[in-house]
Amino acid sequence: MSSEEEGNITIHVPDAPFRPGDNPVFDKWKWSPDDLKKPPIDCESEETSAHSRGLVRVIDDEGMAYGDWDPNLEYKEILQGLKHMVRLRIFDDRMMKMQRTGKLSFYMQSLGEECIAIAQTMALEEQDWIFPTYRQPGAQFVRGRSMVSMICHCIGNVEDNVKGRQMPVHYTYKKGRFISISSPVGTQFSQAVGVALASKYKQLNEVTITWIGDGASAEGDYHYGLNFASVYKAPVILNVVNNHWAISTHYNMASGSTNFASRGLAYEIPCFRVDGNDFLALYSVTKWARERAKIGLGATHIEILTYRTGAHSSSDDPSRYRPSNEHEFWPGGDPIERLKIHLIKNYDWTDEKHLQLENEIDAEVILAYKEAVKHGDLANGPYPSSDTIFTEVYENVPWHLQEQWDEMNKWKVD
Amino acid sequence: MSSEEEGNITIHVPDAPFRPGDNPVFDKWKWSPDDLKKPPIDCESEETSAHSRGLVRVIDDEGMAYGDWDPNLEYKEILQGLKHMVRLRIFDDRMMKMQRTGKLSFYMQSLGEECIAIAQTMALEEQDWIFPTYRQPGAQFVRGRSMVSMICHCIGNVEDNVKGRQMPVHYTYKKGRFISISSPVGTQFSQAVGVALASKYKQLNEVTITWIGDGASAEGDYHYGLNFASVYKAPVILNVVNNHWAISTHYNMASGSTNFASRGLAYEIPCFRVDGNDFLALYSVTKWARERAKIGLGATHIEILTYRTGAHSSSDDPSRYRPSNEHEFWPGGDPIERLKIHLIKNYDWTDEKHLQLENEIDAEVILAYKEAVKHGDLANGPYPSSDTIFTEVYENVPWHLQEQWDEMNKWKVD
Amino acid sequence: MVQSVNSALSNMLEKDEDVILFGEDIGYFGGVFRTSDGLQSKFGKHRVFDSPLSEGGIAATAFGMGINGLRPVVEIQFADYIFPAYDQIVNEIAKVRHRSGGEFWCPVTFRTPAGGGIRGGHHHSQSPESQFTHTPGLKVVYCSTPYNSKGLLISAIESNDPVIFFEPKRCYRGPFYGDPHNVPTWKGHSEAEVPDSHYNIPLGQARIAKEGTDCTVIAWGTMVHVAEKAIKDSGINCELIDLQTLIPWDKETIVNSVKKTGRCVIVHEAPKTSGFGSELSASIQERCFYNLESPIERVAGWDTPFPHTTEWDYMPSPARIIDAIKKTQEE
Amino acid sequence: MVQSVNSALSNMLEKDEDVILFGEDIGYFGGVFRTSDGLQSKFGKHRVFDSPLSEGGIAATAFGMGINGLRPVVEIQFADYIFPAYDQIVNEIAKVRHRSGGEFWCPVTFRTPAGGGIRGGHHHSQSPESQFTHTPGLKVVYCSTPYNSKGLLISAIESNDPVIFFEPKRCYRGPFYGDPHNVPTWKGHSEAEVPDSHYNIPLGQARIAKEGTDCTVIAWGTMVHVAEKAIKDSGINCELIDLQTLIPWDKETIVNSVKKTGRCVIVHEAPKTSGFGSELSASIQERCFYNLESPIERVAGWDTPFPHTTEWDYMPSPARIIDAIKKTQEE
Ligand SMILES: Cc1ncc(C[n+]2csc(CCOP(=O)(O)OP(=O)(O)O)c2C)c(N)n1
Ligand SMILES: Cc1ncc(C[n+]2csc(CCOP(=O)(O)OP(=O)(O)O)c2C)c(N)n1
Ligand SMILES: [Mg+2]
Ligand SMILES: [Mg+2]
Repeated sequence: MSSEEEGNITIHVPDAPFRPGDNPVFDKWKWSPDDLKKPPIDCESEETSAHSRGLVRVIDDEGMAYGDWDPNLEYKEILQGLKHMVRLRIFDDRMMKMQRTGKLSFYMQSLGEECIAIAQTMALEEQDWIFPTYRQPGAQFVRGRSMVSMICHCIGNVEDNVKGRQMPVHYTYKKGRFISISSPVGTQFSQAVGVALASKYKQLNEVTITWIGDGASAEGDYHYGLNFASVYKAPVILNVVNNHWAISTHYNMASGSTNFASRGLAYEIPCFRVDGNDFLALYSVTKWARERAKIGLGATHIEILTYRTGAHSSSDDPSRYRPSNEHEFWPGGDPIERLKIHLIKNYDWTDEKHLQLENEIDAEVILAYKEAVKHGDLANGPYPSSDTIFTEVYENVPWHLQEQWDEMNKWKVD
Repeated sequence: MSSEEEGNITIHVPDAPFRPGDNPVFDKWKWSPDDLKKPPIDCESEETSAHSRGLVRVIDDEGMAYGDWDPNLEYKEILQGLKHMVRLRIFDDRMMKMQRTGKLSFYMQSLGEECIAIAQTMALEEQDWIFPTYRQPGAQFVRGRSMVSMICHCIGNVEDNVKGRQMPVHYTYKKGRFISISSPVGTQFSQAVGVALASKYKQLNEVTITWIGDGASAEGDYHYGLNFASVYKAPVILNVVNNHWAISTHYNMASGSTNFASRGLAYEIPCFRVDGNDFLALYSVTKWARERAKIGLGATHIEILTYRTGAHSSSDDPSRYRPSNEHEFWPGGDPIERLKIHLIKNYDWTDEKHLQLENEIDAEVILAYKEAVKHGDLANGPYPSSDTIFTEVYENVPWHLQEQWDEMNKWKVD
Repeated sequence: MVQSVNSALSNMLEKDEDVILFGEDIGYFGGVFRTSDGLQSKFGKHRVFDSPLSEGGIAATAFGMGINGLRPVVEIQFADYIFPAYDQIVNEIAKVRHRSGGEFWCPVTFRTPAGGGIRGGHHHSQSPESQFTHTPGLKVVYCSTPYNSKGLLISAIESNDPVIFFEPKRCYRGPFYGDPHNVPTWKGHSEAEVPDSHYNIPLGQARIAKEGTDCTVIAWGTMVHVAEKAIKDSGINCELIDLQTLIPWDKETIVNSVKKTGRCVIVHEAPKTSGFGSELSASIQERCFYNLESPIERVAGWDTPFPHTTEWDYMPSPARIIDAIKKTQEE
Repeated sequence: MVQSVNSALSNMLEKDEDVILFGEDIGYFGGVFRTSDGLQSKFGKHRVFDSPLSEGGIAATAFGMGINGLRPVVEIQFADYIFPAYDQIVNEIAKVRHRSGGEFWCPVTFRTPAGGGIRGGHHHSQSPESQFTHTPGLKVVYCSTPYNSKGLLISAIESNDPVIFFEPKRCYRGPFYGDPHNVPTWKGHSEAEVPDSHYNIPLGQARIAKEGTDCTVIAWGTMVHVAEKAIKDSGINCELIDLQTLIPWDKETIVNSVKKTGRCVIVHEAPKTSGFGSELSASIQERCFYNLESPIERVAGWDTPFPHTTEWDYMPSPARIIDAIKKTQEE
């Protein structure tokens, strides 16, 4: 008796469509950039019903951009997006290598998802708040954070602005309004609504954007976020990144439905499903959502459809639970490749220029890396002083912490 | 500057449509029993989209029953339903009176909502599990629990089967598969899915039914319940009782939407909104849901539209936050009155018979009450022995509890 | 005490534009215990408002507001219902200053009615303070009288650290001396005079409710009054300390007192095992070992859920406290 | 220890049809720590399966299954992530037997990897055991070796009470003696021999890891090994007690030991304030006051969040434990 049959007669347990040894087959996308029109900015949520069930696209399978959602960006701007994406990919690659040599304890890539935070952050204003998960570090590039500073955090050296307190990729960058990342998944989704409401309370033209994974959308925070945003009409953009996987768990275990976008409709929040590897579509939908939030109409819910190309993290080996080549069959392709082709077909971008860009950025990353390790790394130190264990627990150090701090100093390891 | 205006320029805070001093106005219902057909038992959730946005009715405003959802019950059965409902109302009334004389610490009525648990439990099989909130005590009448036993619980005497541990109306009645009520709202909604899955695991023909309030549907448990039920296809009936109020909070603060039913659609669960004061409609939709669960197709989500006619509890004074006569304007009317008219118009029920029924039940309740107080009441005792503080914390009493138990015996108050 | 809490809230709404109040039923209605009565109409719906019935959502929203410059004061309707917000409090709110290298912090105050004595049974009686004392980053306060409820609440709201603020619901309308048949109001009580204007009682400071020489009795919340009664009836010259702040607790006052008396009884309503009494006891014996004449006694709720009809056999009574005080005198 | 946990689960799935396993990534993949590796293919998808990423939902589902006759064993991927389930655990699962007058009970086991030493920072390092010891109705277990992890886990699953079962993740692949540069496997360790077949270690029983006369050292989880190393290096003849079960803890073994040695050191990783060490210390001084020659010492994590790069300055080290042992000998 196969476990499939067992599943039927007792508890129904969905499984991933493909496991190691299977041949992945995906339906070719039936959606085109012509499908969906932009709804009026003050539409009822119901008017986005088709948008939540279809897929908002601008760049088609051939790399051509058209349709109502085309943001008509200037070449310069699109190129800037491409550069950030390439930068993130090369950065990630370098960090993964450093992780293997022990310079970092742990790392998480954005591989295949580079487009998301970069396109969306570019569509926002600089006063807007970014409340990310660990897979949106790219927003920091848009907000001008130095790579050296990011690496110093990841390698936990004396210059880590998180002071050695959190694991790598748990960035914080207040200057860029990029809010500190926390490990418990989902919590930021509901918190972001509070951030947005504070802006609203102060009557500022600020919007907050946040993301949650397909997996984490099963947490209570997902419901809190949508519900509080809906009740108080918070100026917030609530994204679910459906990258097919939560570690080893396929999204069909995250929900009984294959569609995440439409969940917002019942909260009377407009909903869109967007091609997550399409820079222009993401940019455009985010702009729409920001505009709506700005004029006081509240939240927008966006499912970003993509595929987690890499391992979940440096601790993970996806070949144990999915076909190693699954991502090659995913019809959404690769976000960088797709934008590159779009630029080549429509502007004076070329393969050569692209290669040159990669080389430049590779050099930039290596330079940053060399600069960062000057301040130490996890394998060799120097680390942030262990005094940082006791600071910033409270605004001021209470007596019992002071006692323990003094005690610690007697036993300091470093 | 009125607070209304302030609300607009900063945070949007919805308020109840009517507050004390206002004249309540409700739109007359536009829904009729002819509106909605029964979908096929194995329908896709989408096929219930209209059902979730409309209102399933059988008994119209004139008391006539018709339409696809008419369960065609025998007179005897409908009459039985009416009797239970009248019984519950008179029981509640008596308990409220006893509460005012101190015989109970606290009470919660089902006033205006008597139909719900009674119709739905009657539509189930006796092996099905009931996982109620405090406003579904009526299910116990259907399952044959003695009124004396229920009163003994409420007045916390030596015969309380909960042994003086919980507040009144926190019934438990395992023989009737009526699962112990807990005060934290919402928790039962997600737990019920586990109950149902255990039945499924054991391959038994058992379905679980549960309810959550409009207010409590904002808890994480609501999302957990729908999502786990959807993923594992649990044989469970998930009801949201929208009675307009959560203590002083109108349902427009529970959600940004005025519709609770349609939330299930995005979980691929069929959804219905049902006239909560219509015995036949509730019966019929519940039967449909049970049948679907039985054949392995999983959960159904039902919004039960009704109005909380009474105070939230004996501690509450609703005249502080809503017009005292608001319930009189509610187009759903009163469930007992509506069923009575239906019976009078269609069978040989009469006002006189109804009055006689009330008198009989009143006598029955008084008899039960007299019997129950023989075993003591909260004002006068005797109470369950305070030994019951220490039993059933664990299966066996561990040493530290035994020590404390011995210690308590030195200081016993009673 | 309902009025004094209300007055603290009112003062702070007046004083600081960033103060904002929300929670279940606290807006139009003014809260099920009436502590925010009249505040919505006075300060506007955008500053005092209802929330969805979702403690987790309330905490998360407060987190976001807090890190974006507001000073939210939220009510959890009963302390028993704070647990759906536990993750947001202990994993998020408590740690955000530290985890962000000091870039973000969250000055939220959670007000919540706690404790037994109102026939609340399992879930309207718990006193879960100790479950917050183990989490670095939180301050924990437990008031006991009209006077200290106001002064402490104002300090809690003004604190730039998150504070869990417990209000002993049994004492909202009067002190409780352990006898359910005796229901006094606050009238005439020495701690019932509450100025209308803003004043602080600093966090971290205990209150010596009564000086004494023979035994130090430490209590908080409702138990302060029960202990007071016990001391009176015991005939023993005890020093009664109202702890007021649990984190950080007032080491100086307590250690000095125990060094002076050589004996100590700790009283709380929450279950004994891992109640905050265990931390105090452990810490006091570390600091006062050579001054102790007898074991530190704990009088606490039993290690069982909180019962309904038999609650008077559950809550620490004057008789039990007297017995413990006497035990400390045996040596 | 990964294998011994796996073996316990396998034995129980074999023995009892009502045992069912679920949790995040535990099915096809066998868990991020591989503790359920191979069990889905051996016992079927209906008995060992993945769940949505929702600890609250997992706990609630387990509640329902438990009261309807199953014996669910669920995994919380990291103990830090148990808090979204806290309400379901402390308000619901712990109390259902009591609240229902004994009509319903919930024999669920929560397995969860806990503790630091793997560079986990704030949220992959916490050891939240004490936050469950204050809740009547729960049993709390903390294993430390391959041998006791299996025997205790089997007893936990067989218990008709809910059990929170902590596994020290730092010890999954070997013991930890406080030196991060020394990474031994379990090979050759006296507690590494694990029978394939079913065996029990009763809950409520501590293990005397080493007999001694001069000081009682109590520890659990990873700290058992760190304490062992400290004792070895201290040159003092200590008795080392591996607590194993925190609720209910083994009064007899501990009280007898402290009465014998007259001195006591308690070691745990979790923050000191209101850690379970405070309960033990308070309780031991109540029971052994007249036998104690010196104050009971606690060596614990600091009252701060758990740091990442500086974690070796956070976790109790052999040096700190030796110092505490020596302090107890001063008198
Ligand atoms: C509350 C909580 N539970 C469990 C984990 C462990 N964990 C970290 S990432 C992850 C999977 C998240 O998947 P998804 O939400 O889809 O995000 P993705 O990794 O795909 O970006 C899990 C289970 C966690 N960090 N927090
Ligand atoms: C978790 C939790 N939070 C708060 C409360 C206090 N409380 C009891 S009933 C109630 C309102 C519930 O409203 P609703 O869910 O609409 O149910 P209804 O009373 O209308 O049947 C509240 C806030 C509670 N019991 N549990
Ligand atoms: Mg994912
Ligand atoms: Mg309601």
